[in-house]
Amino acid sequence: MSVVRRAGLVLAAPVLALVAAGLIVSALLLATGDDVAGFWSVMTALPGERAIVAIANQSAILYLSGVAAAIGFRMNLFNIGVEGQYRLAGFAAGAFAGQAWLPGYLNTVAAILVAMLVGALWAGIAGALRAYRGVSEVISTIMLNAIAGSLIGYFIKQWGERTGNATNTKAMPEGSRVGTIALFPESPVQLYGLALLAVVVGVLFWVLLNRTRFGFDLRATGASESAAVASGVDTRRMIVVTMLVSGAVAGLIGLPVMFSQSFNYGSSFQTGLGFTGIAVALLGRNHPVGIAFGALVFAYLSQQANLLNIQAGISPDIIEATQGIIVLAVVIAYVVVRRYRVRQEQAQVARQLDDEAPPGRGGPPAPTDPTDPTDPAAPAAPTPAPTPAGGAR
Amino acid sequence: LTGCGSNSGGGGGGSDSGSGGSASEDVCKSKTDGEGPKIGLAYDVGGRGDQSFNDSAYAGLKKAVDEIDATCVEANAQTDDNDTTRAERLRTLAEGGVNPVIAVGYLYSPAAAQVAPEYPDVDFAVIDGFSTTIAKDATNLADLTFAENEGSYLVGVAAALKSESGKIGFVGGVDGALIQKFEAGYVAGAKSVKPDIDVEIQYLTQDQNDAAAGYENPSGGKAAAEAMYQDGRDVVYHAAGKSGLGVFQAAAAAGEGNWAIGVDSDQYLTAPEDQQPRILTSMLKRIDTAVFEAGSAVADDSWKSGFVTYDLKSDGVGYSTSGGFVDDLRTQIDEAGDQIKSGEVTVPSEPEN
Amino acid sequence: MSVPTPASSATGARSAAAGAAEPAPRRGLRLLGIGVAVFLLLCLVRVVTGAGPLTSFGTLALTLTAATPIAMAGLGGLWSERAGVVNIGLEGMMILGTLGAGYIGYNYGWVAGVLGAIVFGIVGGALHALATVVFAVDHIVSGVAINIIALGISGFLAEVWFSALPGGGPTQSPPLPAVPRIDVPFVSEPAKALAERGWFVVSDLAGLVEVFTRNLSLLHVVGLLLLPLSFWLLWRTRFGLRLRSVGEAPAAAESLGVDVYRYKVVAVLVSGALAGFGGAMIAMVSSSGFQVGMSSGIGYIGLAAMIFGNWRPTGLLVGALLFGYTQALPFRNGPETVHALLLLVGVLLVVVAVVQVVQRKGRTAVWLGVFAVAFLAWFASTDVVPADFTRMSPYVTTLLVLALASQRLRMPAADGVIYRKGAAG
Amino acid sequence: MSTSTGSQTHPERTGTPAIELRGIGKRFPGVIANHDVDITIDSGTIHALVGENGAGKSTLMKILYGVQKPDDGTITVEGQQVTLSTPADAIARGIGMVFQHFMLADNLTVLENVTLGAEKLHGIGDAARRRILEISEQYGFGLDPDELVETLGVGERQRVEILKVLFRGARIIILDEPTAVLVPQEVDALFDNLRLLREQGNTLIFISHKLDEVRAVADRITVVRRGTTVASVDPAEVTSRQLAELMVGSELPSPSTEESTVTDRVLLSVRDLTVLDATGRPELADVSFDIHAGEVLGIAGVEGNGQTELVEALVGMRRPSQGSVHLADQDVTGWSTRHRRESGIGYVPEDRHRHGLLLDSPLWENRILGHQTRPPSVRGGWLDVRGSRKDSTRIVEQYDVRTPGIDTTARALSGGNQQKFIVGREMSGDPVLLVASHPTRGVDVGAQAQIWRHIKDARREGLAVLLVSADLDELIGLSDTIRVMLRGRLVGDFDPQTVTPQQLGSAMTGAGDEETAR
Ligand SMILES: Nc1ncnc2c1ncn2[C@@H]1O[C@H](COP(=O)(O)OP(=O)(O)OP(=O)(O)O)[C@@H](O)[C@H]1O
Ligand SMILES: Nc1ncnc2c1ncn2[C@@H]1O[C@H](COP(=O)(O)OP(=O)(O)OP(=O)(O)O)[C@@H](O)[C@H]1O
Ligand SMILES: [Mg+2]
Ligand SMILES: [Mg+2]
Repeated sequence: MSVVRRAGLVLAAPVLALVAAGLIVSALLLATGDDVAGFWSVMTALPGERAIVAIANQSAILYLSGVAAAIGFRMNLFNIGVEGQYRLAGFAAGAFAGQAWLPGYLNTVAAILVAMLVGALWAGIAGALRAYRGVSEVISTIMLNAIAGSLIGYFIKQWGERTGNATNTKAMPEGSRVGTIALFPESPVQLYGLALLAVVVGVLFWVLLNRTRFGFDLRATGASESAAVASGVDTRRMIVVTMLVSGAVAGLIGLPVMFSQSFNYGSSFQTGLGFTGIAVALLGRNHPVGIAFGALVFAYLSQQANLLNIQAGISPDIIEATQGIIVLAVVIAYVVVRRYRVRQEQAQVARQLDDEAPPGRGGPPAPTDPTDPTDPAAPAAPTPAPTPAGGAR
Repeated sequence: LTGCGSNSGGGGGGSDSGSGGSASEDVCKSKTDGEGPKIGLAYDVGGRGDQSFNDSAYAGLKKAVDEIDATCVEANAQTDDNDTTRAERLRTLAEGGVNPVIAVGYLYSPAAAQVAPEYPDVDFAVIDGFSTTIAKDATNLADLTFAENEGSYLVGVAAALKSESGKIGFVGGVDGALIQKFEAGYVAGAKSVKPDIDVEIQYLTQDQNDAAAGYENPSGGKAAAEAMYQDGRDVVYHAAGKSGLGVFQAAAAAGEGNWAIGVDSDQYLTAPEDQQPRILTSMLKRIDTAVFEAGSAVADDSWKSGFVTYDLKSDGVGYSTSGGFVDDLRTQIDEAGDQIKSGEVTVPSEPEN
Repeated sequence: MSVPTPASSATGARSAAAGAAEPAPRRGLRLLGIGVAVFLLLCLVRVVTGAGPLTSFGTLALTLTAATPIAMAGLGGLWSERAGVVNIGLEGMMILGTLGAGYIGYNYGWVAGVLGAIVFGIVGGALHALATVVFAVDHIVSGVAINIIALGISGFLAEVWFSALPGGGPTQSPPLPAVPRIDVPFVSEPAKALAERGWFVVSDLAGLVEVFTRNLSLLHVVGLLLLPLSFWLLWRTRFGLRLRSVGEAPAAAESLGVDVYRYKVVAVLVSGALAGFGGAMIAMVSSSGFQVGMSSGIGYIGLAAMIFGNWRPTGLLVGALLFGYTQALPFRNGPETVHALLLLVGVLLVVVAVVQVVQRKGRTAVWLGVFAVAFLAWFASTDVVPADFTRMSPYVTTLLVLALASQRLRMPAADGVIYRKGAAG
Repeated sequence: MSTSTGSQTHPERTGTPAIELRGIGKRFPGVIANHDVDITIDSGTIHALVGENGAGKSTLMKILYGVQKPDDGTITVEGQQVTLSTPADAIARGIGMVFQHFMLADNLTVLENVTLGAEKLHGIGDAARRRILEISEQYGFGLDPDELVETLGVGERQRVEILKVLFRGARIIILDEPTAVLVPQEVDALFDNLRLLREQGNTLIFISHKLDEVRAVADRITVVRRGTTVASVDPAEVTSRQLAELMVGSELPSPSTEESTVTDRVLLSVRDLTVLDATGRPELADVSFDIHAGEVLGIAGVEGNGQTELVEALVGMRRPSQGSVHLADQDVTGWSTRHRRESGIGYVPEDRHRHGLLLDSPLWENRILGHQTRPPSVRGGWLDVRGSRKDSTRIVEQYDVRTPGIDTTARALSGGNQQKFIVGREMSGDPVLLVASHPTRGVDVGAQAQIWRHIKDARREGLAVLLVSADLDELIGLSDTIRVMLRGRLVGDFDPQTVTPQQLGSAMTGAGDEETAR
């Protein structure tokens, strides 16, 4: 397959899916008598500077969430607990940073580590339960999500401080805050400093998966657990470690906003990212680059949802539906394209075999090494000349 | 105390809604030109139609449209908003040519504090907010806050007086500073009448970030209230947004002798017929007034920045009398109100422990 | 579940064989025995601690209200996964069910509303079937997408349908017509009287009787009947045999002339119908109107109950009841009743630990013992459980039960496996 | 011997032939599985189909059974031309098929497996149970209808498969390699059943790679090569060797022993190894043996007698409850699989798809599998992609793996080529011990010979090999010592120079003398 064709195939699925999703949504809007033209003019309007930055910010956050989920998915661990993990981790980091036990950026770095640690531990519970007690991580992470919410509520009621009607952790000192990066000098919205974590995590994720032994073990376990075991992978340990890593990455999700904007953990902490991350990871096929694409699509859509609501008077919920439709359309398109590719590949194998095998002779050749001691002398009986069977042809 | 009983419908002045109407047609869509201000309203999670908090804001909007010829633009919140998306929403409104921008709910405080300085020509207000503690110098930013504890004190008095069993209940949405104010006032009011009254407190969630479980959870509200009625508690006050609808359902099911108390707007007016006889009163939080006044202030150039508190004295909170179930108690309730107004009684704003 | 799970084969394999061999009647008897024993213990704890709500009508009624939608979602999962299709989209189908109940129920009455909810659920199921069976998409991906779509669509359509209605709004329907409730004459009243006496066992039993005879929603009756009906259909009929075979060994089924796709599609549609029916319960019984997001994860909990129940109707009912019960308790004088629950859990752990000792499973016994002591100590050293913690009890209990119970789960062998026609042989 | 062109010249036994296939063709993407197939199968005969791996036998039978639709050609069943689009159509015509791989649901009972799809006949209750017992008795199957299939051994499963077919009242029965997993005695029992069935007027079509068997039981043999029928012969008139050469179209190698390379350096020493199952029943009991450098120890046994457990215990995938394993001088009993493999144990698993390959990964990544801690594919914690690719290319060349390249996914390769790649991989890095489980199962003769050659080459270099195989000729041809496993114990010790397959067979079933002197 030529490079161009290969690239074409890679792009075919998403393009196909986006077109299909667009058609479905338009039909839906038509059916309910909504302003379809308005919908498209908002959705296709070029985002302004501010919106571009906002999309970048949101993409970075969703990317972190997507990677956190994908790490588990790559070895068939369905970690739906990213939600609880990042919230608990965000709370812990906010509380820690607010205490300002360490000076300046030391405090920041320590808080980030705290977040990763707490996220890892919370995910690790599910991992350990799975590895050592056989408890399905699907159940345990659902339960742990709910417990995390109550736990944070309890802690923050005990130790939080009130600002007006909100209750927050103590604001972190000025010196520990991470600034923003001005992508456009004029824009009041700027890139969160810690949004760069997404780039770092993305690169590390790629390297981990494709260039390290651990990553190989992880992928192998995901691709075939039995084969991984036979190759010497300790799956229990892998389950625990993978959940720990997944949780540690989850721990980072809440940090960009916290360190560049809110400076504490409080009532306005963004929730739901863990669940969106699952969709983003699946949309990106758990691939470091694919997830970036997925995060971008989701961020773009939710950015436009705001405008859609205000400018076209269409419920932003349609955007959520659109996101789901895109996920489904993309995976269907992928399946179709993949089948096509597998067929191509098998055809290639077959062609190769045909080319190699001397014409008129079936099956793989017998060993050819004449000096091979295992090759017995030719049988005495003459080889009968087989007559072609059947009258056909 | 005229403001409390009369004309206190969630629908405000010109509300044409029938017995159960809350949000019939959307005034912002139906009316596109007017002489008055163009008001931008950003709802809290739950949005228009919750028959309490957000609807009360909508009622003020409608009143402004009807009375000062205003026009309006609405924006909905999403459950996974963060400060940036909220700020972006306010900016989009501001750039759409509205003035003032009114954000419903304290969650908008940081966002408004950030956005207000960027648009000096637009006025911003946050219902229940604390934005001016963040952007201290902004002259175009106001926090419209309420003395919910004072209003709750009054319905607490009503509850204690009405209760025959000496056991009453409180169903709160999210267990946090805001709703605790309701709880504190309610308990104080009840105890002022019957010091040994038994008040059970139930919050639907401890999770501050789970507004849906707190304020959009009628089945939770129903379960909580049902338990209270079965336990012999005959008056239950809710401060739980839409979840309160479940409290009313439970009250209706519990039947004669059991009461529910509404919140924010006069919920008697929007309740279905079978529930109306069970709604003793409602704690009025005049968000409609606040919204209307913010609109008017822009129209006649009298914007006040900083904290604006709507309390009992200014008729910003109160109680409703629709249905006439508290008619016999009004003297005592109003007496309590007077004590608050005169400063004789200070209502706590945080629960005791 | 779903995704060919590492540990299910690593750790699950050893337990699977042990769990499967037991014949059905004996298993049923044993379950019944355990149920009775736990109930007796509960009565005892109630008397000892004086925590009346432990077995009160109110608690049990609320348990039923909470548990039936969970059980319906779980049953939906059971149907689908028995045919080999993992259905994480139950939540979405349930959401569609609530929407259907709201829209159809408001316009055409409660019967139509229930049917509408079922139809809406089936629409969700059809989408899942299309994606997983026809297009062979990964089951999890499809399910997650359906959940997102359903939530978005329900919000979008709610605004279109309900905004202008009196009592409705962009995120909620007007109040819906009530579903009839049943009172069994001559039973409910005496039971109520007896239940209020507070007699050991007698009153507790009366409370149990009362729940099923007084003010019982028709939908709950139907829902509970669907469990044995499903069991009968799946395990006692030809149709059920074929359906299960498709989840166990689709290639074998196809080689014997079973139309694998058709059974999978039917199963997923039934699954959607059940989830939709559960949605109707949420919208019309637990509450009396549709509300965006009112399913709030019950579909996931149902899935958890199904796994908990080892892909069996009885098991999932136990899971749903356990969850519903622990969810109901915090509403009933939570701090005290949940405190009393600590004693129950402690004693249960001791019992199980003793059983383990008898079976010579020393390490498990020690663990159980440690937990038992911890719970008993917690019980003895405090008077109440802080309100903040009571709401965690359903989640913590589920985790504890799963962590401490020996894992004998066995999912259908081809669950979550994508099957293509012509793969036989 | 005589060959005939199709069936026209063949005398028909009883009127209308049971099956006539004319001009059958079937193409898969890029592969012609069948073309111009013509077969006539007479009623009331046992007809055998032989051919290399991938020759198209199974495909042809699947076409006849309605699993796959032919692209060309016609099918005539008992004189009537038919279209079979699903197995249900074929079943309705009285055709039954026992597939190459078991088609059973483990978690269902025998009763459920048998009645599935044929519920209309006797329901799924007592009537069906009675019928199953009846058939079971008639053929001496000894099956309990209410037993879970997962608890059955391979032989019993095979009988369930046949019972399924009989239960449906099939008159034309296809058996695709039914003997691959059976021991000689079980094969004999099966053949008795087949003959009995034939006596009752049924028609049987039978596929096997074991040509002696084929000649023993078949009335007629058709040879398939490269997707088409090349000859139809009378079993009485051909030798196995001639048959085989018809299959491949050329001359053949076979395993043969050569001078011993056994040294007296003990490489693997196993003592009192015991492995228990979940219920505490021993799956492996007190197994002790030594393997020396340069020695191949063959393990014979009926499947399910502990060979799998032994292999997995040696590789570290199962924990023994008792006993010790020493590799050279080191006690490796408590070592993990990884640790063992690092110290030089190569492993050719029994089930290559489950344990040997990542089917959807490219070959060069499969090269890393099992060698995650060693050069050339891994250095430190890092993958060495270039090293791995280079070594994969070497394996592909050296082991004659037919593939377009090392970026091809393992799934795209045929079974034999997959197996060659695995053997090549396990031989790299100079292992000291090779644990090989059925290394040539389902592999065609050509590839088989290559694999044998590689094993022998390595043995000469001092490799110790534990060889588990169901192919007794392979065991006898390769091993220096053969031991027999029965119910988790090592029961016999044989010299491959002198032992016959029949002797091994009786030891494997516990029928013969337990000890045979060397
Ligand atoms: N489902 C399929 N898709 C694509 N190609 C296939 C498929 N099934 C079989 N083939 C191709 O058809 C050829 C014939 O396969 P078949 O299984 O009939 O061989 P066989 O003679 O039964 O071999 P064996 O002796 O190994 O069982 C295979 O080599 C393969 O190339
Ligand atoms: N289900 C399938 N889908 C696509 N291709 C298939 C399928 N089954 C087999 N093939 C093709 O058939 C070829 C291998 O067939 P098969 O596995 O029957 O070969 P084999 O030599 O008979 O192996 P084995 O001995 O393991 O049966 C491969 O080229 C593969 O592409
Ligand atoms: Mg084959
Ligand atoms: Mg075959």
